[in-house]
Amino acid sequence: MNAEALAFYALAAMVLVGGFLVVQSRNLVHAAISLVPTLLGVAGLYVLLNAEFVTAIQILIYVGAITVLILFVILLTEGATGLRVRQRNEQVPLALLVCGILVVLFLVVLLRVPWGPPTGPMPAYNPGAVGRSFLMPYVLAFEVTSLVILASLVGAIVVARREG
Amino acid sequence: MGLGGLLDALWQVEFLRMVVLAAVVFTFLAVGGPLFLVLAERKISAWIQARVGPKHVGPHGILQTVADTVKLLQKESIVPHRADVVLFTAAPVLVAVAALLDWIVIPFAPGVIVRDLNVGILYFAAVSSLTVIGILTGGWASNNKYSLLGGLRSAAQMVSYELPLGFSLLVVATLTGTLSTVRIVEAQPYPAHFYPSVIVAAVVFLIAATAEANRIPFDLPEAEAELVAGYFSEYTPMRFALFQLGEYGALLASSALFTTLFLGGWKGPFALPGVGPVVDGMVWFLLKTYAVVFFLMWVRWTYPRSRIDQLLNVSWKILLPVSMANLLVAGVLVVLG
Amino acid sequence: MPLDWAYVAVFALVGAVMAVLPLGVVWLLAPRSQYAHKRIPYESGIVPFGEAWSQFHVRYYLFGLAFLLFDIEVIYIYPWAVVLRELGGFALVEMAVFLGVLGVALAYAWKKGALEWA
Amino acid sequence: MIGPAHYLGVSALLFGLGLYGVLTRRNAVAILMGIELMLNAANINFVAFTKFVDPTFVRGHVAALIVITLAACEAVVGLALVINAYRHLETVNVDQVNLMKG
Repeated sequence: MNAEALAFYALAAMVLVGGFLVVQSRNLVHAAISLVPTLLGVAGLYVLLNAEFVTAIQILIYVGAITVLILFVILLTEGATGLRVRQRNEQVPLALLVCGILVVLFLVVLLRVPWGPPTGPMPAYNPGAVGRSFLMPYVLAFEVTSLVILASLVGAIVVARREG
Repeated sequence: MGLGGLLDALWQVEFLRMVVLAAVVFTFLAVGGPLFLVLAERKISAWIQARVGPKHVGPHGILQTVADTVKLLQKESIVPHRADVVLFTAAPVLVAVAALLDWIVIPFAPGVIVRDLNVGILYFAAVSSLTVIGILTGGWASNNKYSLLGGLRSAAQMVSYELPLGFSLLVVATLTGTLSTVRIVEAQPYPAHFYPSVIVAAVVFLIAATAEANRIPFDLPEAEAELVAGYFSEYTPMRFALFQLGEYGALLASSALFTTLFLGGWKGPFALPGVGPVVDGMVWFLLKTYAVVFFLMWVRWTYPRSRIDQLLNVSWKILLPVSMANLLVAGVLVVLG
Repeated sequence: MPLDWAYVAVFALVGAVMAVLPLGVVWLLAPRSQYAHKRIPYESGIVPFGEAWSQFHVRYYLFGLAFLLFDIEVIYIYPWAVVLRELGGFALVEMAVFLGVLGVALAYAWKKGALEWA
Repeated sequence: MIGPAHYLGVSALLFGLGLYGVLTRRNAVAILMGIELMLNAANINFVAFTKFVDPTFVRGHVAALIVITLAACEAVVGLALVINAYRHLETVNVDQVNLMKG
């Protein structure tokens, strides 16, 4: 086992244990804080996949912004007072069955796929490669996302502020 | 196979280097951060307010913070009733670690940098944003209304100022065409570049960095008359000291980044005689960084505290639109050459 | 490149250990007294009532959402910044349109009073 | 040697965890956190495919970045709905929010 494998297994464990805590914690604040190691573990996997820019964005946006917003809302609504409330619905056995079958199916499929070599080398300078992609072939997606951001800002303000 | 067989020899050397460097930078952060800055702050505030300041421990009181640290080590550690002990401890550790991680991309002198990351300044913004989670967690885990309210206010303020700060970094990235801190320093004309958009970005950065470090006129989260001491009200000796380490560490890191982005980093007006480029660079770099810190302290002890609505207005209605426009101006400057 | 981030990981671990060490020293040196009133959360001398985690005003959320939506712009601006020199005027126009739309978003939030602390 | 199957395996397990959270949680914010886990699982796939299958234009990275953007937009709107529901109905448990049943 080399350093890469060691790092991979450590990060995978971090992601999965963190993810387990996110879905399992009764206390929602704990669940939200468990998102932090999970998302940082995913960022670590991106490092191993040579996606430096996505790694930094994952930390900045997912960990530093989305998690903060989720924590805000938990503190604004029920917080830990939800401890006295039942946190799960009646679908637990069914959900376990569905998720179990789905995961087994995924694993079977991906173990049977013959993985060939990649079609080319990774570009050397990652942020530059991403920038060229955004401004050349995917320029439409780039512009449309700004409209999506505008739309969700308008929607969220209208919904969150409506009184009465 | 034992662990020694798992990692080849080169990797072990590299790993040792990482651990030693981390320990060295942490020590620098603790000594150059709270240990020195708390003393400096007390001396400077005393000077501004025509007082004497600490003077009994050591000559001119320079050992005051050392004595304080020894005192803190012996103080009882109190965890509030029904607080969440694990998160209560993890929060200040996270804040301190985030401040430490900032330093990885700060170049002290030519070649003296922990790692010159490709995504340098973006990385800096990313790890600094982790502080917010530590503060929210600490405020919640204390099981105290004031702490939680202080934590929420602090978080609202920090996220509001993260945006103009991020845009200032983007202006520099646009003008230099790189995210690496080392290449940003190299690309800067010295003594300073006189692009108007750089000056605007520098001013915005300075205001936002003061707010990010929760300092007067932006220290609402710990407005003691309203909120006791803010998110760290319930924190006693060492956990409190870790928050202090995080706060002063972040202050020092912002000043260092300001030096790197706008003041030419390690470049000095003249080469010091008889020392190599490394020592020369480090001397100039530290001089400039501490000058920025001094400036921020001067502001802190000169201005009164503002109200939270004023503070958020400054960020959202002045700094953010200005920096968005400024970014476009920078883009035009780059395209026109 | 992954080596850079290995430094980040090791720094985080070493930093956490070095931050916890003084807590161990405190645990060894500091006195401990069992005295229940000492652990009551400090609320200016009044005995606390109710939960600390009661609800707060929605305005925190409004600032949170505006922050998040303006923060994700950097995903697009950083790559743009590093290739602007190479792609020139076309890229500049693209970014002007992008920032124009977001300027509209800011103006909307401003006009709707989502940026007021009230 | 760590290959594509390793990353996709982690991603499949994470997706399963997220789906389980979505299906069984009653609290709307907790459901949202489950969705975030599933989106992250998808992103691991995108980035892994970029390295192991097709690095042209780093398409997978672009997709992952757009997914992150949309995740943020979705979280903002979803949480606004949660806050609105909480204010009107004083609950954020989705099985109690059933005004449409009439």
